[in-house]
Amino acid sequence: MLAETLTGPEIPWLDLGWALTLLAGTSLLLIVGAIVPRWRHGLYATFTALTTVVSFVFLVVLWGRVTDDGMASAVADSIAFDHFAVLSLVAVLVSVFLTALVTDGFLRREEYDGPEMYALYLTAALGASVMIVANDLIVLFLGLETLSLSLYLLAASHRRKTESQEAGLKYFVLGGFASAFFLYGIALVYGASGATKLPAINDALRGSIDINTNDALLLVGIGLLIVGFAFKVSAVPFQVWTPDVYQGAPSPVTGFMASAGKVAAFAALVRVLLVALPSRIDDWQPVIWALAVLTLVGGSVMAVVQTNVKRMLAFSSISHAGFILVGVEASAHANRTDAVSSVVVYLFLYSVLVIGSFAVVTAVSGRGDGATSLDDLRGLARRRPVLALALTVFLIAQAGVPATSGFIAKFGVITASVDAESYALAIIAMLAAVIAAYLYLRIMVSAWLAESSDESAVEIPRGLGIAVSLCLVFTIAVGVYPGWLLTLADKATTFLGA
Amino acid sequence: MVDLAWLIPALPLVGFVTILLFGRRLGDPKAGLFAALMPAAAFVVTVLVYFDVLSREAEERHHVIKLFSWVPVGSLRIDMAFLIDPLSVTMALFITGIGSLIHFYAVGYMHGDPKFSKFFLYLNLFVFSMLMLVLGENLLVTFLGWEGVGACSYFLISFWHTRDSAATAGKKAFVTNRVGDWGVMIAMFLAFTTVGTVSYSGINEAAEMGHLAPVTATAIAMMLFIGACGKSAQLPLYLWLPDAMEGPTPVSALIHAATMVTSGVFLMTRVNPVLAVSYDWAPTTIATIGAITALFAATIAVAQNDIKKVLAYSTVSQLGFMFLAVGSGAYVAAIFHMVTHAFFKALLFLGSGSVIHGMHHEQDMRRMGALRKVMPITAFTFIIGWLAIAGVPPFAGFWSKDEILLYAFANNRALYVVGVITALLTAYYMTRQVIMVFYGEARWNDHSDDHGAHGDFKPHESPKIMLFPLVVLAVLSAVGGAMQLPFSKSTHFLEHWLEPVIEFGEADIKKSWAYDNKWLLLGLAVIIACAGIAASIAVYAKKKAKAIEPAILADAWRYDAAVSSLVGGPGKAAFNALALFDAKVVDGAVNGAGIVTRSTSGVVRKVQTGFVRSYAVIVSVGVLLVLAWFLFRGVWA
Amino acid sequence: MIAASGAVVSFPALSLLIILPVIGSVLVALLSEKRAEYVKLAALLTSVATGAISLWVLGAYDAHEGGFQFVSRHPWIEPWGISWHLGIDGISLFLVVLTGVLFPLVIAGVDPHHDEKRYLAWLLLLEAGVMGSFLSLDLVLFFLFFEIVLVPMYFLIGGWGYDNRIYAATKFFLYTMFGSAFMLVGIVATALLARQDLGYVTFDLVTLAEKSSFATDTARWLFMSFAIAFAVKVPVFPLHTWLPDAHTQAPTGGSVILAGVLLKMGTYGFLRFGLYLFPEAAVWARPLFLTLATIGIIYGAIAATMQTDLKRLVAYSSVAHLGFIVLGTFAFTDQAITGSVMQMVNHGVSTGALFLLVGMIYERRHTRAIAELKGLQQVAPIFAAAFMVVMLSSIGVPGLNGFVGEFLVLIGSFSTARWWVVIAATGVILAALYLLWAYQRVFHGEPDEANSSFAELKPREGALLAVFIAAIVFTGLYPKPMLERIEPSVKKLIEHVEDRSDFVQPDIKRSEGEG
Amino acid sequence: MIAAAEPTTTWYLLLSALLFVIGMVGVMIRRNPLVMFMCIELMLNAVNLSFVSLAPRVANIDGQTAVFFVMVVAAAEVVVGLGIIVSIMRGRTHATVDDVAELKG
Repeated sequence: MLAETLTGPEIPWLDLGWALTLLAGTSLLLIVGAIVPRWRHGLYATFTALTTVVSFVFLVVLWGRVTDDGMASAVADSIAFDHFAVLSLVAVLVSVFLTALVTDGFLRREEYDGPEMYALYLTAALGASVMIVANDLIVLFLGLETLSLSLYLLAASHRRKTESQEAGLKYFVLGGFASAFFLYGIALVYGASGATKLPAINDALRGSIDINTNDALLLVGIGLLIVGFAFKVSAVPFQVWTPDVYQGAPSPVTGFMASAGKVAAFAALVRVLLVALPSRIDDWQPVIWALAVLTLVGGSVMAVVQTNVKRMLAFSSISHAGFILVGVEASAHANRTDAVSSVVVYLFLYSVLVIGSFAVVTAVSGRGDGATSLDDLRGLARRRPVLALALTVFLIAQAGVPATSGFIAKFGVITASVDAESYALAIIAMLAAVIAAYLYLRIMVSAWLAESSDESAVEIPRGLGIAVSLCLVFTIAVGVYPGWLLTLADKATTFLGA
Repeated sequence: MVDLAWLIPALPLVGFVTILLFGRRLGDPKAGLFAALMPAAAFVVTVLVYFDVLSREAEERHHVIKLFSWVPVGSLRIDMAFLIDPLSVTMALFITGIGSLIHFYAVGYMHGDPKFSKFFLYLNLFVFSMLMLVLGENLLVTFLGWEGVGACSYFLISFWHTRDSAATAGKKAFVTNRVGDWGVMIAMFLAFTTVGTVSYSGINEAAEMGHLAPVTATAIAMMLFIGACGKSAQLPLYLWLPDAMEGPTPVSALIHAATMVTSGVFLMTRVNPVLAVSYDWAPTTIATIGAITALFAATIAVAQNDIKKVLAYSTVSQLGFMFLAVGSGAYVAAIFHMVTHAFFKALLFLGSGSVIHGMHHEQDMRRMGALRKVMPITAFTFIIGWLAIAGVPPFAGFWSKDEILLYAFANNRALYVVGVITALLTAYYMTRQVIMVFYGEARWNDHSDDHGAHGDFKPHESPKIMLFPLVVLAVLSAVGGAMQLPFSKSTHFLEHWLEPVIEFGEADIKKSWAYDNKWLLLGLAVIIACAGIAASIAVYAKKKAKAIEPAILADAWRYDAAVSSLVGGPGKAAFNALALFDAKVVDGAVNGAGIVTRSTSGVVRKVQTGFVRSYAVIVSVGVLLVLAWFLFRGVWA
Repeated sequence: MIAASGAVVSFPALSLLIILPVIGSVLVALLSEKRAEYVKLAALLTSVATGAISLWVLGAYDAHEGGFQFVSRHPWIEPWGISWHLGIDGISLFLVVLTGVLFPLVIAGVDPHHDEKRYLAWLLLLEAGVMGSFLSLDLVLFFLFFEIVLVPMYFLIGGWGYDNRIYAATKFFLYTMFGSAFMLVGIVATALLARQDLGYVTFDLVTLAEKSSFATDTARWLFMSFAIAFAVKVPVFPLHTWLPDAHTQAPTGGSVILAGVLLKMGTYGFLRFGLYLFPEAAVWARPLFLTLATIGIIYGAIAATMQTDLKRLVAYSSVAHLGFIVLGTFAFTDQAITGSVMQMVNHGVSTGALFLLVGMIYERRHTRAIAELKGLQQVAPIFAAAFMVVMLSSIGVPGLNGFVGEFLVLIGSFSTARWWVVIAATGVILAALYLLWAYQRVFHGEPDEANSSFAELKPREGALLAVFIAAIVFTGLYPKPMLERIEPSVKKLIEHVEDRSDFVQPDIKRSEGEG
Repeated sequence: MIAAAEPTTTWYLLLSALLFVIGMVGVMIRRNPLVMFMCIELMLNAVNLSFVSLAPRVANIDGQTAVFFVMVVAAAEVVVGLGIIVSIMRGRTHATVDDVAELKG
């Protein structure tokens, strides 16, 4: 009896290899970075990239195992391995990889070259991964905090730039504020169901225990959980922090937030809702619906009058969150969990898009990372045609124009939503996309069509160049031939325990 | 020979293409002569065809020459085909005949004009289209010619387009004709949907066999008549014809007197069976409109001082006569008058052209007079034309006009009276014209100072090439009546010839009082004509009485003015209103949507105050909302 | 059954029609700015090659077979049941040929003011998009091309247009996107709802149209979702206001393409997707669209009459002309729909040529304001003559192409939509009014100082226009070759509609007793 | 009577809720970043209170264990938070959060 309680859970080290790699990478960066102060140019970035690659290899193995032996839970059921998780993890790694490449040149331009940011990327990635695989609300909370804390620091990491500082502070205060709600939600759900593990919660809610006494607790709990997530995915009206933080944070970091952060938050949201709370769909689905509509419309409408590219992209990321919520809403419908694949695909494709876009912004923003207004983009087509072209592709992809990955993403979500027969939402989403298109058009206008006096060359560091080209190729390749990705994603439709 | 009938329109087409390609190189006058040869050749062919047809039995005088299948879709099968029968041959004869004469005349008249070859380009194209119109086997081929002549008349009216009046007149002609074309198109649609074809034989036989319900027949007939009103310048669409005088005089003679304007009459004759089986009010309407137009135009002609305007209104009036005939079922008479009118009206126009030419483009009759001395041949031929139109026996106009009046009497006495009055007026104003132009004292000397350009200026006779057509036409006007003489059945040459075409629709007046007393009516007509002439001489030559030329007649009962002010006033305003509506309302809604979005955005962005604490507030509000929902569910569930 | 059939081809002609321009566009984009002549050459070659293939298709097309020919079908996005399914029939044949011929002409005949390289790259991309939309037999594939077209067109208007270009381009882009928003949802819904009948999800047009059936109300909703997109593209009143701006601001080449082929994507869509997929709903929607079409005809004409900008006038005339096409489409008779299809091509030729001419006027006088032009016929008679011919074709004078289509539409519609036709036919009067009035103001009269130096038609321009005028006259006098290729497909379509709805085409026979 | 006075779970829950709200309001009304920060900590600890008070009720120890994690997290937040606040307040002393509001609109 006692013995049993004392024996810890056994750990599937191999399956956790990807996480351990990230951890190891972080520590190495910090320790070696402390011992050997100046690394040769680009080594930090290369090292980080390599770490993600190794981690990726582990994931491939894991994918194979999940495919063969089916989904499994580990570490005393506190984490779950399923295709959905692995795919989302890959998305996170990809964003770290690309961001690292982008950051390299950026840091040297800003004369901040050093291991710190990379280490933070890795810890953030670790936190995100934990969120993704978390099968237990507490674990989820830990992941969330790890991610958030890293992001606070990343946001504030440009020490000379007051905006960066401000972003960090705002993000920190509001983030902490939101986490508190989230945590409170956990506590209440725990109180109502007596469990923190998602499947257990589900059993409890389905099960025989008399819910009624705890109904209020449970519902409020669910509400607060959703609030927590809504804040992380920056759904209206919990998006308030997003524009300021995205605009203030260093450009590569913004891209990272918009990708890895969103992936993790949405993955966790979907998992919690569908694994732990399916029995309460009728209660929370309308909320998701409302959030989706608000986010779609709010995001695109608010973007219309903006003049700062980073801020515009922030709002656009909000309306994208709305689109993903459409997918979530669809997956909430009875036996429509296959809609989940559309969510993960959207996250995957959007991550690449947004990093690509912010990479271009990084290049244009110039020394001091300040030149991010529409006017600073003027005549980009003259100064850097290829860069302008890349930006255009990323933008029209975000607008959902066919033959780009963005269309595939939107198409998937809309299909899911129509399949779930929530036509209204689908149409609202498409109309919101039209409004949002206006903002992309405005950016394109200043990049291509607006005359500019400023002919100063935009220099493109190697890493950034590579990253942009990778994103570009990916965006078009997936747009033209998305079959493989969809086939992968089709696996990611069921969760452990759901 | 009949099988070669396709040559008739082909030749002018060849002329058109040749001049299109080499016109400038041929130049003045070669281009003109070449162009004139084409209708002349066509005329020869037509004559041959005529004799060929004539040599056949009455029932075999109906030939279809199919060139190729033009618009075949589903049950609609329209061929590019010609119908060779007495009617079309008759038309072709005087179109090519008079056409070639006028071509030659024009070679002299247009001599020295910078756009000499272009003029003949259009002229040949016109002859081609006109022939398509009359030879067409179905409504669509006719319509091709119909619109073709419309376009050509547009080109030729605005030939001297640097004159704004000319440009405007051309546009006016085209647009007014389009109003008529609308009717023709609807008629075609009706024919197709009811009879399943637009070919004349199809439609007519359907009518003859009683497959055509009276209501449909009436609709088709009336729609075609709208078209006829447009082309043949009947009320209310006659407006464009007087303005059309802006064109060179040969054009006025060919298009706006002899040929094109009569195509309305031709069309109604073509489909006479349809008119025959339609409700009675249909022909009555046609006859009435014809009569009213005739009188209306005649009254106006009385007060005109422009030598061509007089003839223009007289043309409108004569066309009215023809429709009076059509409406009275007197198709033979209609065609008869059409031909004779073609003779003498062409003659008169060419004569006036010769005068204008000799007067250095002076058209105001008040500045003429006593011209018979300086241009004797012109004067002589003109006078023959005058006698013909005035209805003095034995000249052509007398016979044809009398035939019409005869049928009118049999059909509807009221209209007969109108016709007689018109005849009187015709004689009156034509005499007036002749006197003002050729007799009295020469008024061009005392005005010569106005002609600063040519100091002491002397009218002169026109060149031979212009005079010879005058002579030919004068002869025709004199003897043209011979083709249909009322003496006995056997002298009804034209009637026998046209029999196969019009027998179904032709009214039978053998039994009527009028037919028995036609000599009485004949005599009355003569008296009327003489009375008109006498009155005119009394007023204008002898100055016995003061001329009655009220201003209201001078400007055509202000009808034109009224219409123009309507179109230019309320009409234009309405159009502008719609254009404004489009810009402000329809497009305004679109831009409005954009503006609304922008302003909303501008308002909503204020939420982003930048103050952390207010953000916290917003988040909390959101939290409360979400919780409110869930608590509501909790209570409610 | 309009299933794949017809000629077996040695090489994938249709796929090439789409791919060649893309290759060309990439090629042009890669070539260096400095070698301008190569850039032009590459663009010209690819577009000419495309045109040649389209003509080859025209030649090899089997006139008696109404079904889809040259069909090429490969799986594309299997997980979603989307396939690369191309095919051509009488309805799309001439639009494809028109596209194939128009682009080389525009590339050869109209030079942009600057940045030729980019201009050509966008133009070729545009060609690929247009071709694709006319050839696709898969809903998603069609949507892909239908939507992708916006991007090059946006840049062409915005980059090479006139003073107010950005506004016009943006309006064009967003307005059209607004329409397609509904269509995308409609497309997806169609495929997913058809799953009940088919048992699997496919976006294949033929399969959906032939094998699936929808509940009446569902079909009507779906139809409307498509119809909105097409109505915007056509454009049907009152969704037309993007067109005058886009046309007026676009560079000459852009306007020609826009009027020539882009608008047809809407009218074509109605036929290919609206009627074919949802026959019953289309029948149900007839009164609405007949009315809107008729309004469009009169309204567009009146608006055109009052324009002060020559190009804008032509743009509004397009609204009127396309009204005829829509009228014919919804009249559901052999003649009417055949006429519509023909009119699509005719309008492309005539209005395309008109825009070319207006463009030339602008090149010479740097204004499009009618008030500033005067007496051009005096100084440039040949130019005026060319304008006159094109104008007459646009007015619909028999013997020129414009008439045949218009006439067929009207005579065909008369049996099923009598009173609409009676009103619509008055449009021909107005057409004469606004065009002749404009012509008088621009070409007649004595040229004033500014216009007296107006240059006569240059050989290159003449050659360019000659092609158009030849087409105008030929189709006007001998439309049979066109009609006999269009008709079988139209018949099939109407039969399809009759099978699946209570609509019956009135059967018009020549009354007997007729020699 | 006495039994009724026996504090039940509900009381603790209400207390924790009260504390949480206090913290929440604090964040909204206080300007000093440090105080706001403390308010957030207060919210976290309010949650901790409900954890421990709920644990016995649902008869397992997950609640108590959670508290430890939360404490750790809170500690981490202190480190990060103070770091940021210090770095931003360097230069401008006695600054309030309302002074850092360049990013807006």
